[in-house]
Amino acid sequence: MKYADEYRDKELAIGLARAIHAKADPARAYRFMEFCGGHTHAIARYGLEDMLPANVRMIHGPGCPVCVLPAGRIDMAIALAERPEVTLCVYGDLMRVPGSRGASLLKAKARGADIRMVYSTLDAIALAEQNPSRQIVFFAIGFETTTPPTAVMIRAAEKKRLSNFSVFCNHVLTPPAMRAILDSETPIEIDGFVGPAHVSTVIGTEPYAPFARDDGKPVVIAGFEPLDMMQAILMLIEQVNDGRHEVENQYRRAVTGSGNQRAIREVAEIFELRDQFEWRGLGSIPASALKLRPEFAHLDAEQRFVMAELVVADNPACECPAILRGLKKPVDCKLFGTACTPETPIGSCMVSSEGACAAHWTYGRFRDHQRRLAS
Amino acid sequence: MKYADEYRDKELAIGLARAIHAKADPARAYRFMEFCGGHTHAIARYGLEDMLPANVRMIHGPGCPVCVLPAGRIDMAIALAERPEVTLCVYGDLMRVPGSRGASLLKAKARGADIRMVYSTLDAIALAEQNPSRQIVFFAIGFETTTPPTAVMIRAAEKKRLSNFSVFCNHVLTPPAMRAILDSETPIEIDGFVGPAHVSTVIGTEPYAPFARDDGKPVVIAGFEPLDMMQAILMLIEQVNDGRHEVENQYRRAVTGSGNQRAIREVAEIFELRDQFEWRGLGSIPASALKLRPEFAHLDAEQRFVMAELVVADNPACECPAILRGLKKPVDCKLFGTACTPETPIGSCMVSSEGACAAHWTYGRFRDHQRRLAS
Amino acid sequence: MCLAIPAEVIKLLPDDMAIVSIDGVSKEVSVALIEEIAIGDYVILHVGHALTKIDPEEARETLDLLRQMGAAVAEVAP
Amino acid sequence: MCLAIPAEVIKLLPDDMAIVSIDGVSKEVSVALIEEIAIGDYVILHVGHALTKIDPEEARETLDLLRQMGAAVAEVAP
Amino acid sequence: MSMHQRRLDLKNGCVDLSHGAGGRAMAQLIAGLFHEAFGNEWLARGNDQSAFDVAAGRMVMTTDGYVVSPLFFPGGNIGSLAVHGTVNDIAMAGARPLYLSASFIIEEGFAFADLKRIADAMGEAARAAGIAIITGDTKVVERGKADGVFISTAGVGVLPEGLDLSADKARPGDRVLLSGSLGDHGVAIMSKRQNLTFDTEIVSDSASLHDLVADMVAAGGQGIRLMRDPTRGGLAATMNEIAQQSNLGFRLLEEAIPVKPAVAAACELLGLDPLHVANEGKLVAVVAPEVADAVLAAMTRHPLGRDAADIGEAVADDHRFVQMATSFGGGRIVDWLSGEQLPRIC
Amino acid sequence: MSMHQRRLDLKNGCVDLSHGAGGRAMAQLIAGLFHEAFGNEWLARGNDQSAFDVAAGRMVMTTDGYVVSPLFFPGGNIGSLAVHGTVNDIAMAGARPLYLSASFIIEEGFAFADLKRIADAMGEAARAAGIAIITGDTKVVERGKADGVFISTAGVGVLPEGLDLSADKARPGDRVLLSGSLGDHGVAIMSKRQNLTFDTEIVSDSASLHDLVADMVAAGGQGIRLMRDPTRGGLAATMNEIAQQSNLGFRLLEEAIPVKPAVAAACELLGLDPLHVANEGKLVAVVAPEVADAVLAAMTRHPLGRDAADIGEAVADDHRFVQMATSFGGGRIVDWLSGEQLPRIC
Ligand code: SF4
Ligand code: SF4
Ligand SMILES: [Mg+2]
Ligand SMILES: [Mg+2]
Ligand SMILES: [Mg+2]
Ligand SMILES: [Mg+2]
Ligand SMILES: [Mg+2]
Ligand SMILES: [Mg+2]
Ligand SMILES: [Mg+2]
Ligand SMILES: [Mg+2]
Ligand SMILES: [Mg+2]
Ligand SMILES: [Mg+2]
Repeated sequence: MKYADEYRDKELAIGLARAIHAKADPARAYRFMEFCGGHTHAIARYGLEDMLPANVRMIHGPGCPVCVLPAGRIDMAIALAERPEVTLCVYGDLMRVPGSRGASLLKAKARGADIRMVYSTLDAIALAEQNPSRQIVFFAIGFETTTPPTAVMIRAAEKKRLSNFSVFCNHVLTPPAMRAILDSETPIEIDGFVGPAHVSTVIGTEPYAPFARDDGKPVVIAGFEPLDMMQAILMLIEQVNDGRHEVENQYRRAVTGSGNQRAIREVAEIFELRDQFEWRGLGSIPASALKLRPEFAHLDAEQRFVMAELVVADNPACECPAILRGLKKPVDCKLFGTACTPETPIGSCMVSSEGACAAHWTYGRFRDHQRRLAS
Repeated sequence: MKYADEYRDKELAIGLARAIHAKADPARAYRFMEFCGGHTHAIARYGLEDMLPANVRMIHGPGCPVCVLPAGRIDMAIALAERPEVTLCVYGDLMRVPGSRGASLLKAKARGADIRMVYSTLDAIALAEQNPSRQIVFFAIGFETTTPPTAVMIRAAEKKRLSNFSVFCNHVLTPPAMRAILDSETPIEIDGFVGPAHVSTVIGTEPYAPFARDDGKPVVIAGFEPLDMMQAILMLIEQVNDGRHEVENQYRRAVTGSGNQRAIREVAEIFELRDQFEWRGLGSIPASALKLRPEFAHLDAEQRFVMAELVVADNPACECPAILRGLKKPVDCKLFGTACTPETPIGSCMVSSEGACAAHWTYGRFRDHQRRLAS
Repeated sequence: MCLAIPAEVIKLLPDDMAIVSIDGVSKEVSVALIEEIAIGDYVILHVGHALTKIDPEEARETLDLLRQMGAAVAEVAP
Repeated sequence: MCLAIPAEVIKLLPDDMAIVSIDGVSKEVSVALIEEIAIGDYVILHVGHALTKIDPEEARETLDLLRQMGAAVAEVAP
Repeated sequence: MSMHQRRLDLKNGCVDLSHGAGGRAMAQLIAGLFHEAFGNEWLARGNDQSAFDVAAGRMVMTTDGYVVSPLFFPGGNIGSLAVHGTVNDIAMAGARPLYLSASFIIEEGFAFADLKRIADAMGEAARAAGIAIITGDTKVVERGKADGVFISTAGVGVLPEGLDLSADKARPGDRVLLSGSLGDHGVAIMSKRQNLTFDTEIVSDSASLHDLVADMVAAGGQGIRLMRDPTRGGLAATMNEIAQQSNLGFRLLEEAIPVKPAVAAACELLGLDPLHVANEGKLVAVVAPEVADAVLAAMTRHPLGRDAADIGEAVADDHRFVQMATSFGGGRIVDWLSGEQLPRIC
Repeated sequence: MSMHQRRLDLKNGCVDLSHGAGGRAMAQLIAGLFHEAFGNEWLARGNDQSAFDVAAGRMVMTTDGYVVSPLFFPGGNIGSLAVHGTVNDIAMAGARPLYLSASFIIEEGFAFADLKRIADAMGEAARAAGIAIITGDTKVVERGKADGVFISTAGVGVLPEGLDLSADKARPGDRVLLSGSLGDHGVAIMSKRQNLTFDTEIVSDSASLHDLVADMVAAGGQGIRLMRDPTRGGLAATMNEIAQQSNLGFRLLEEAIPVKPAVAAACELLGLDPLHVANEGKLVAVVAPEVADAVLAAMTRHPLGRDAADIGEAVADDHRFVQMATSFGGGRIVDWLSGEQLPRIC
């Protein structure tokens, strides 16, 4: 796969690993948060942890839009899907996300709700055209990456004058989440950020400037291939070593400073900021999510179906808030691997395979065991 | 089963058989038409033919409302059931009745039409109540026996103000069919009629008076148990022997002269005569069927769905017209048992197990074989 | 045609409904078409509706007649 | 997050659609979000939509840089 | 398996698509519900097949799919039926059943509690028959793509030496033995069908017949030509099948055929013929006239053959008619059921 | 059977409820379509079970239900799959498959033409494997209560003397051999799923593996600990199952595991791991290190094992982790698939 395989090269990885070992100052610890689940996945999938020095620790951030979707929004979607006239279209990742009391879309589907997995927003449009007597609702989730496809779909629905189509909007924004982590009450222990890859293809690198400038945190935008990650880590180490805190762009082949202007324009024309939005594991964050503009109210499922806002408290035993701030690790949670597993996730970090806890469970667990054996 | 088992007694049958043999004049032939499929069924089911003298021959009449329903009405029902919003409720017997070109409700159901078998008209009402978003149509068929239950259902639909319910009315009348047989162009060879049992519980014996009085044909109303049949045959033989032609009532335990007045009144208030109606095997017969009165037009499926009248010619090779007039027997038809079997019925006489051809196929075939062996 | 069987009324229900029994099988049916109905009556049951009551006197007489007709011949026949 | 892969545009279709190819797999996708698209372009594909074009120059430079970074240490390291 | 999972919520839980996806949820369902219910050493090994020792000789194999609706009915459920039915098809060869396999196709949303009742009934029926369900499979399909649960069982058994029962072996003069009253299963099922509901004391006759068969084989040996269980299509279908395959006819005696009054009444109510109604614990045997009395005596001594009767004989007939002398005194043909078994109005 | 019926309209006809009711229509469907396609002496006898001779020894039995959607896919259809899959579960014991049974559950409205294609594919696959489908069953359910057709096959086979493969027999130090590239079946199926449609040259690997297995057994004998076909849940599920049952861990080498580029690409597109994707013509064997080379050589000589590879080893591990050294140079766990295999966006 061109533009992917080259960045998975083992020989180059060995070189980069050597460079990281050489550059990392053994006298200090480097704690970098990779914001994105895509980065988390790359770390786990390719076993990057094995190639980093012990004093370079990666902290898995909240960067999976599925994981951060709170139980209340899942409950709302289930209630919507249970309406007899509604067919709810969802991305497959959402099916197992827990609502309150063990509920999930997968279970709601099993119990009779009409829920369809779609691959693309365009599939939802096709479904609405094919089923004029049903109300097709698209469960829109995702960061800045996934919002433009929703915008394209809304334009198509308008053009086709679909009266049986609407959107349950849950799009969220990455910079406010980074801000929330940095502004956390308990001081966080993060020396720099691996910045989003595909979010940045849309919004560019500029929105991260404040974190470097105002918070003094180095940020390196990085692709999702393992060499991208390693190069970004090396760049972060160099910034730390140099005492710099800048926004750098490792993922230059796909990310520019100002992003995809067409996509940004489309999104701005269709969506506007919500005052507040609840994030699983992070709590309520101001101006961190989007809703449809009043001009598109007729396509807004929350209005069409007068959906009541549901808020469900996170499980207090879940350590996600601390894990997402770099203060704890999955194994520090007493529910990890017992009550909380990928089959029965409790907190945001276990929900998708890219959550910190799920990634550790799925790919990394054996290292705890190895460490225990070693000690 | 009280009021049934007593009339199935073998000892009494032997006595009656003796009496019939004794009374039947060996010098002449007695050709009686049992109008009803119920009688045909009793003859076949209990093997009555074996107990009658060779010169007493029973001719199976058109008295099965399923058999006489023409292919065009089945086609109309199929077209109705194929409408996406319609659920068609039918009595089980209708499922295999052939429409044109091999079509049937069973096959239409297999191909996706929503067709439900019901046991009673009340089931159709329940279905309409349970499925407010679907159009429930009851495929009403039957002679005078089955019309009052349809009337009860229509009253219930009115009372419950069911807006998603209607009736595809195919109720037909027995006296006009008897009239059509008697007025047939080719002279018929029938010496008397075993008159309807359950039709007569509703309409009484009076409507048969003209056939005795004007046509000189003895009529004996008889129950459907085998002893009822044998007694009626004996009574017919006696009338013939005596040169009488009267309406006699063998089925006095359930039939009176004037019938069930309440049922007659209900039917009269809801239904009115059609000018003409097509009978499979008999052709178009004037004033032989019912439709809803204008006051009930809103419950008439033919009006609600603007159903086009479909007329399909009977297969010209089918000998039903002659068989129903007593002129031929099933084995005289060259399609019998080859192209035409109960699995693939072509004419009305093969459609239900009570048709002349089906009854002979199902229960009596072996006698042809025996006769062939004997000769 | 018109499959119908004798059934005994064993319970009256509201809305012109009743429970009938046939040799250990019972079923809820409509008696809306019958003028006056009482427990113990036998009715002719067709597609879930009672069509008419059975007259026990007439039933007995028919049976008697049947017996006589058969017996008469038995006596005269050789 | 945001599963997305590089794909080559092999055919342009009406209504802002295109066929892309990934190592012997081809799929119809939307290119409505891309300003100017041509056959042979590589795009980043996400939920059936092309999000951005890949800049082949930058891609090559990044790889060169990666090589240099590894090689540099290899030379200096013992 | 220790797999860090929450226990199956057997009370309120239900099957979802993950239980068919080959992951941990499926492994848990199989271990926690099916192995639990069927409990035997073969399943415990957790392989995709099971092995067993055989002696030299002749074996039989059969399969049936079970799609009964409703799933639970008076006298049993789809699980007990799926064991009895397949055991019986083995037994009808005169064979002793040994092992069953079970393939489940489950609709998402199906309650664990119902699935457990079904699996428990299977386990119980298997133990009662002295056999084991040694291998199985579980699939889950989307809602609306099944009807609760379908079960296909297959079975193997061993034949006593020298026994070769087959439907082509009837000879004119053979007697037809029926093990008991007709129509109980079909009537019990229909009494619970939507839109048909009636009340009756009749329960399904569903039962494993191999033990009765063993007694019959002991009594009749190679004088038994064939046995068959009159399931779908009833006695009528069975006799016609045999007539076709043996190229002869039958003469049955209606008077000799046991039918319970309530079954007869339900059939009159629905316009059905008891000879067309399904049975799940009855068998028909065609036997040489010399052994008929001995086999019948063995049948009536067995609890499942208490009401057994000699119901007629095989006759030479190129037309392969199944005829019946009616209890009224006449004769008729007993034909296959035409089309589906539908309640009739006329 | 001469039953005075119109011929089945194999071109335009379809199954209706009468074809499952035990009457003449059913008999005709079975004779005209299934017997025709499977054509063998056992079915011709028309019994509800079939008999065969066995020698003293050890046999295996297995069953699987097939609910694949779409029914027809690149490289096969549900019929060929229903033979291959069950043959393979027999073969995974090291056994030689002998006989299959087939239970069909058909949705009314299913086209005869499609049913015939499926039955023909089954017959062909069975003949190619040198086995016979000797007994079967057909049920028809109402529209909306199935998904076209479901097939459950069961099979029996004979074990070579002394062979006892079982998933609890892996020992630390054993080698893991994989017979070919992963994910072809699952990707071929997914490429035709509604809402997922993509184009690829990939066809299902569906195939009967017993012949390959015989060669392996000849080469490795009792040095073969166990074999398993990585179907639902893919290689990941299979290795974890074995780890659980043998109470040990595995270390696999990602570099050694063959995955076709188009399969890898499709997996990237859908966010799936090729190790979780189903295969229907591949096997994993865990073998003693002494015989590993000989068995692998036998595999690569067989057309169905051309791309066979030694992909890792069993290791002592109380945690039963399946670990993998990634081709990038790091290490990871290979876990079961969680929940259902869903395309992902992230
Ligand atoms: S293991 Fe589960 S409960 Fe614990 S921190 Fe992770 S997600 Fe939260
Ligand atoms: S056999 Fe068929 S075609 Fe011939 S007369 Fe009878 S119904 Fe008509
Ligand atoms: Mg069988
Ligand atoms: Mg069977
Ligand atoms: Mg059965
Ligand atoms: Mg299996
Ligand atoms: Mg059987
Ligand atoms: Mg199996
Ligand atoms: Mg298998
Ligand atoms: Mg399989
Ligand atoms: Mg069967
Ligand atoms: Mg297997």
